[in-house]
Amino acid sequence: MDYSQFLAMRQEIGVLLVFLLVFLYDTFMPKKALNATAGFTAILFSIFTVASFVWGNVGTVDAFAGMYSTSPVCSMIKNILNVGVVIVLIQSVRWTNGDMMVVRRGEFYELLLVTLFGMYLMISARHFLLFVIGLESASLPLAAMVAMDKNRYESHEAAIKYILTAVFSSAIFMMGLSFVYGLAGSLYFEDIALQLGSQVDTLLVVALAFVIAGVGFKLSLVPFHLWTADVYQGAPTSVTSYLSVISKGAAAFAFLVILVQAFGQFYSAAWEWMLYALIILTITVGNLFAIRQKNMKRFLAFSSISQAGYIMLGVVGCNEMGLAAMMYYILVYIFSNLAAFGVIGAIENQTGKVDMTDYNGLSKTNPWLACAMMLAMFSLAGIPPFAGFFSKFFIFTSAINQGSIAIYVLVLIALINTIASLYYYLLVVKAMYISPEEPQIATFRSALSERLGLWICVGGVIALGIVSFFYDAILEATANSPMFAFIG
Amino acid sequence: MEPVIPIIILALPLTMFLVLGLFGHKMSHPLAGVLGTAGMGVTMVLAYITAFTYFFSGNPEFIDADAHTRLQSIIFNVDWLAFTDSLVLRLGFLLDPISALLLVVITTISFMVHLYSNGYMRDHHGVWEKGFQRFYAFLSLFSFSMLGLVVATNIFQMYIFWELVGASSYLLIGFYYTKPSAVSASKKAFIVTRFADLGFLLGILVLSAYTGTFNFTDFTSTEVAEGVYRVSEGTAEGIRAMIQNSAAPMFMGASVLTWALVLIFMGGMGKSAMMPLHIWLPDAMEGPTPVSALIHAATMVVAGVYLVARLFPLYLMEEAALNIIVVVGALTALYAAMVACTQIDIKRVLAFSTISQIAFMMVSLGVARPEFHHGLGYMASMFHLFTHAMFKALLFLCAGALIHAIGSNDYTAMHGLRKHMPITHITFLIGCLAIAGIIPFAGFFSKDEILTATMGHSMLWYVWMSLVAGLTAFYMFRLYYLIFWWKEHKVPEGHHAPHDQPWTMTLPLVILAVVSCFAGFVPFGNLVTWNGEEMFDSVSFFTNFKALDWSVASISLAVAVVAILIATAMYKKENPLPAKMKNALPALWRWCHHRFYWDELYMFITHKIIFGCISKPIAWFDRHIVDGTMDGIAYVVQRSSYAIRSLQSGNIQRYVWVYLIGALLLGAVTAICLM
Amino acid sequence: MFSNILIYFVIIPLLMLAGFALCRNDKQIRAVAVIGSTILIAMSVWLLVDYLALRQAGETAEMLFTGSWEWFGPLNICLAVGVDGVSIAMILLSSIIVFAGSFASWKIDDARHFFMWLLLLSTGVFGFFISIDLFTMFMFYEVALIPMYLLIGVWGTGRKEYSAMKLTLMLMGGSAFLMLSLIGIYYHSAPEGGQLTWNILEIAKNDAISQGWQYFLFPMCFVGFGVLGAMFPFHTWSPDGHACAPTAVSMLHAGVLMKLGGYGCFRVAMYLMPQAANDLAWIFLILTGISVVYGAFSACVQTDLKYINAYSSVSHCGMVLFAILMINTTAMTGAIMQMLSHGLMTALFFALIGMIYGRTHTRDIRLMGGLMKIMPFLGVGYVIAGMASLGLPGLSGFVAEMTIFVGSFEAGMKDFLAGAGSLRLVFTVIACASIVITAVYILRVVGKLLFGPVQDEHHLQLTDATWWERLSVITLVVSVAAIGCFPNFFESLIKFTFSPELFRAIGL
Amino acid sequence: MEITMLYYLIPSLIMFCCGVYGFITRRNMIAILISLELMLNSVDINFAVFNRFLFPGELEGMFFTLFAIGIAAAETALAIAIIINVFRVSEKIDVRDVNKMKF
Repeated sequence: MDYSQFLAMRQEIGVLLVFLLVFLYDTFMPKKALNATAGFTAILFSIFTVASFVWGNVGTVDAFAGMYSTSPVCSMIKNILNVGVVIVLIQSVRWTNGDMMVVRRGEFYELLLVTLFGMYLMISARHFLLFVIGLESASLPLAAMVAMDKNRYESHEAAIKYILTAVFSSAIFMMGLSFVYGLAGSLYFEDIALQLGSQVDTLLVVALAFVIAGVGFKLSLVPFHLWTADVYQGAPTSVTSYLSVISKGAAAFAFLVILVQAFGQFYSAAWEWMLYALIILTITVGNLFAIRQKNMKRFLAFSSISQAGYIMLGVVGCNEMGLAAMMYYILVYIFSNLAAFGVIGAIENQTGKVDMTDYNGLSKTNPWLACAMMLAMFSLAGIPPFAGFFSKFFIFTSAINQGSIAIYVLVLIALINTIASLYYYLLVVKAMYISPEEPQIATFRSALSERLGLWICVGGVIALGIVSFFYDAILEATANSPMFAFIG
Repeated sequence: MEPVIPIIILALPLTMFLVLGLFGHKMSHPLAGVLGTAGMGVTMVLAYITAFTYFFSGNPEFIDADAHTRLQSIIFNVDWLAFTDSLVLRLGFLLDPISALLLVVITTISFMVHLYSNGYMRDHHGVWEKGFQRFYAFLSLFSFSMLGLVVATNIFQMYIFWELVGASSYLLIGFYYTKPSAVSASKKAFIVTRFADLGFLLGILVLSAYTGTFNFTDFTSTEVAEGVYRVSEGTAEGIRAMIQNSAAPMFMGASVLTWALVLIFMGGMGKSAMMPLHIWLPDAMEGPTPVSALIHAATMVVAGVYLVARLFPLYLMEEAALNIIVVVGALTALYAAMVACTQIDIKRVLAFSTISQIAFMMVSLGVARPEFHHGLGYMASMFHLFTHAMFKALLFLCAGALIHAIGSNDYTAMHGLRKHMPITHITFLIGCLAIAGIIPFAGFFSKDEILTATMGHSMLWYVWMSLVAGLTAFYMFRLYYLIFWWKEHKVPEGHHAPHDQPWTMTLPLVILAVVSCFAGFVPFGNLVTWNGEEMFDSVSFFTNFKALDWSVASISLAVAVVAILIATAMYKKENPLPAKMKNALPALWRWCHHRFYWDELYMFITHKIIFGCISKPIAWFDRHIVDGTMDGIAYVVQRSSYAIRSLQSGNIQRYVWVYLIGALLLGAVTAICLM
Repeated sequence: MFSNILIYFVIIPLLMLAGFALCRNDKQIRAVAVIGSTILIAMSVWLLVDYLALRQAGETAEMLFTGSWEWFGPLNICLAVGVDGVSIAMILLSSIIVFAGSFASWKIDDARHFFMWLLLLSTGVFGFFISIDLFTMFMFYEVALIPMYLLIGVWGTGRKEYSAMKLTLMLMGGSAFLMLSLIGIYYHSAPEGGQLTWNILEIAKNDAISQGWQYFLFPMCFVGFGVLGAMFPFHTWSPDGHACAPTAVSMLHAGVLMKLGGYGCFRVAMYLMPQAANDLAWIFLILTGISVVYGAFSACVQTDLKYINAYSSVSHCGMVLFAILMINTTAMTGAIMQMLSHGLMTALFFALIGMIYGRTHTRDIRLMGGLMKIMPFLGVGYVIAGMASLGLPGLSGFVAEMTIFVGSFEAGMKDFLAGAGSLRLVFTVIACASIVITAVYILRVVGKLLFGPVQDEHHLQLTDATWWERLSVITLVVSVAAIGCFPNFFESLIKFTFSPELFRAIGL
Repeated sequence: MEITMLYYLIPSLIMFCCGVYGFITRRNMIAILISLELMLNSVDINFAVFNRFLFPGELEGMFFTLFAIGIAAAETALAIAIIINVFRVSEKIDVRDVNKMKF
């Protein structure tokens, strides 16, 4: 066996290394030093992130007989996720330093890093066995993380909902896989594509539907999304923010990889239309639910559902442009959503309040927090000059590249939905800025880590769009990707 | 002619307006009055110089001495707004007989009114009227607009100033803006004329769209030299041919030219208060009396007549249009005269008399034909315009003096004033004689020529108009007697007896009275004719007198005298005869007194139909249907959000159930679609 | 990049924005606002003079001062700028209104944030007018829209939350259609195999949008911009929005922002898709023709000053779109003139209404009266604005409307004589009729509000305009009069824009 | 009688359906976990059967089965831990009572 193959996995190995160091730190350091676990992890991971940017890209390499594959695109999406994780880590410092978390501080970070590792595998897997391992290691530890808030009942309820539906979903997913295996005789993506030919039969369609359902669960596409809101609401805010951006970003990419690499030739025959239906449902239902939410975390859960629909628009285009637009969207979405969760977390940590009505008049008492929240909302709603506008515009542009009238209709529906989404994002702005009621939250100064996290997010929200470097870099990484060879 | 003086004629009033308007409130009252009056005086002198130069200099720009034909001369013409390459809106100065005539009339009356207002616009104790400076500013604005109107070189320039005179009329009628009646009168005047202007505008659009020009000279004249034109029927015929040869020469059974001319005439009807667009003029008497004299008697209201006269060669091309003018004019003349017989407010009587007299001019234009005495009707119309301006301004200014002295508009508060206000009495009497058409006062000659022209056209209209002339004499003398005779004047307790007004007010009366006595002798036939050709070979003071057709003149004179006698019998001394008359024909009296209920009809149309049946439903529709749809969409979204909330039931088993169904449906529907 | 003057129209508002953030008190904020907006006016005048000088020198390019800097290279998105007469007119209009608006909001609460949002809005407006790249144009368009929400929501009056939300959502609804059609245009911007582009000039030159696609994209584009241009039946945001907005915002919104709609229809929809514009004009002619009279009739029975003016804006802006659809040089010139004219006079109206409301605390005309006596300056200003609105010669409304009517009638006659139906002609006549209705509602307001006896004793104690209010009003009145008195200057400035390019495809 | 693939697949499918049915109808969370095990096991059978009958020369399916069993075990362990947590907090084991967060 050629052990140099492991070099291709250097990003995964990096994550494992960080995990190991954190684990060792948590296990062997004296109790006093454990207060610094959070900072230690954040710094360590930041170093890893930088290193990964510098040395992570090894070009297009297949390893382990093609089960694992990395390419500039894969390394780019991993780097993007790393950036998000850095922000999550920074934002979570205050929460993990709380009294309740004293004994579990280390666990949180270890679990988080394991899930990240799982997501890396999902991204790089070119074989369904590896993919399933990645998927499960990305979702099972999350259940434990969701349940981390031991004293809150909601946290447990969220965890039970998550674990049961997740296992159900993976059962369905694997059922689908078993059919695929029966039809193709292999679990390699490429082999599947080669073996299946272009003949579509009913069993394959059902298998495909099950596979889509399984991954759609991670992405929380409607109608596989029902766990999302409850889990987001119940989980600790840091976990929610992690769940909503990182896990979603990884799943979106993996989804695209599976669809185009394993089932690429059925694009126009089968799953193009499935995606249309799912996108329309996801965006619309997500928006409809978001409209009347009062709990901020639940509200953002539904907003993230509809955002997932927009992310999927990058998949239907099925070309490099779409891939780039999707990755860019994920990047921007990470910053915007984490800014929102950063504010929610800061306020929750200080006052324990998470209702929208609690935000009334926030601009008077905490103008900076309110401003950060407003920018996040504008960016999520796609208002220029914030990054969200650019990502939305590019994802629509890439979708329309496909050129059929149907895609125009699809994009039009998505665009009309942006009006509804603008409505509920503006509701938050309205509560903070316009509502005449007495402010519910007294003026306070948030922790340094929270402020740092917010500044990074706000900086990203403003700069990511206007500075074209980021988009160009992503597009460069995706250029000439061989991924779309099977799109017929 | 150098354009310097014409430019000053236009620029001076405009400057006065700006100066008085912007800085007036910082000036003392007398300064503003003197400034305004002096400015107008200078303008008047310059206008006289211009007119004199035009008529009598013999300059080849102005007269073709060999053909004894007066020419049209464009003094200057600057591009103001180029719609297209050919349709260019220019501001210019066209000097021809009628514009020269109007320059004189406008500046004269305007100056008189400026002068007169110095006295009128303050009370007996010498306290100035509030907004005195503003008043002068508006007067200047009006003078500017009116002058710009008459010297217009193209129909669009005329439209511009047409609008401007409308606006200044609005401002002046509403001068006493705290008085609700004045406000509503001004509003009414503006809106009614605006409605008429819509017709005018459409007429212009039609005409210009077919002919590709706005210029009057392109419609009616041929160029004889650079900037000098001669009225020619041939050009008008060319226009008619151009329209007839176009792809769509007819519209709804009438020729496009007729439509255009009638639409343009509609604008004239509005400004000149022809029935049924006359209703604003009686109400316009809410303005200060000098304003009524200037705008609503002498100048602005004849703009309609002027407009038709300006395009007269074109109107000649369409018999139908001229017939409409005659019918409208004749009906209006009779209607206004009948109503004037029953009004109590002296200004309203004068207002209706104005309507009636303008209708005379219209009829005269309508019946004018080149084949009858070189277009006598046209000349008569302009002649009447001139004389009427003088004596009607005189009458209004007299009325102003009376109102100023008495403090009321109703003759019931006057009676028997002849001893108290002798100068006013005499001048008013001269005015009455002039309008009644008694030789040798001004009105006699002009009216006589109108009747002659009418007779030349149709016997029916001749009889009709003679009757109206008789009515005119009757109601004017009715007014005269009721003001100055009827019974002794009773001075209310604690008031001074009425007396003649200060010289600033009396002097204009005297001047105008003198003019009214002699204006009839101006040899108009040699000055103003439809095509500029002189009517007489030589002229003297008695030219008009000599040219009288006595068969007509004696009849009209007789009619006037009889009418005056009847009025004398009825109104000289207090007697029950008028009341008996009124009771004998109650319905007629009531209809006349209520002006045939035109106002009520308009009220009904505007309030009930336009506001009630159009605006309100539209506003309702907008709020409830259009806006309601938008709100409705939001409502539906909100409702559907609630309707599907049970999907998120919180129950894990329901969740996976939905999940499973979703996955199966996704597969099944796709599979079915593929088969 | 920084050698191009146009860029500074975006940079200066942004600098002002930064300046507001640094200011320490209201005085400094006002100083920054005044200095900045004066610089903007100076720059627009400079631009105007420069432009005319270049034209005089025989420059015949469609757009001058062009520049293009790559932004998102792979998508060929550039920051492309360039102006022609129309854009310059709009830039001039915007800077005048920003200037007047700054003075009109002299004493606003929380001036720092107010001005920051206002200047963000202005940035969007200026950016929109200088852009010739569809992407940047659209971006600036949206930048201009969103500050409205907070400006109305925070500083507004009445049902401000509802109105602000409605306004924002409806306008964003329009821009949803717009975005789709712009992306569609991008994908058809070049012939098969050519380099796709967002640049308007290049798209027009390529002329590669097929007829079918034009039919598909044009209505969306026109409706998208038409919503902002208050086209029936998408106008209902306007009355509510204006009624609740603070003074300067109403001024800017009605004065400039609504012009974005007309400008966009002209610059994008008509210019890039002339074939569809010609063939589908009838649909929008009917809608805009309805707008014209409908708005005017609605205004007749309103009792709230701002509602009256908002409906009047519907009518006047309807006229803009109406004229653009005539596809006739004269009418289109008139449309641009009308944009200028309406922008200035409606800003004047809203400024005055705001000032009056600030004193009487009511906008219901039934509760006011005789204000002319109490506040003559504002009263005279209002009368002038009213006269401009009803088309008095010498003020801006007249020249604009007359140009539109002459042009439309010409276009209508052309259709009629060519046997192509009389729709244009009929609607021209209907639109002409609006001048009467306009007179009705304007005089109704003037009569009730300013004239007649004083309705409310308390009003007798009110004061006339302060110096900053006077300055604001005078600026606008002078501008209105300048256009009204020297129309040829503006007309020739605008007219050159209508190059044969625009009419080429439809054989005009 | 020759034992064909169907003889395995049909029971596997029935197992799967039973699992789904159990998940949806049982109220006890432990029972639900058992139902989930049924579903996962039916997947395992599928893989094994496909490998054995269709692609006898390879071991991909078998490996997958092995991994799937391992994953199922991990899932069960985690789920039971969380169920115990829930029980500790709310003293309930009925899945229908776990619905505080909804709509």
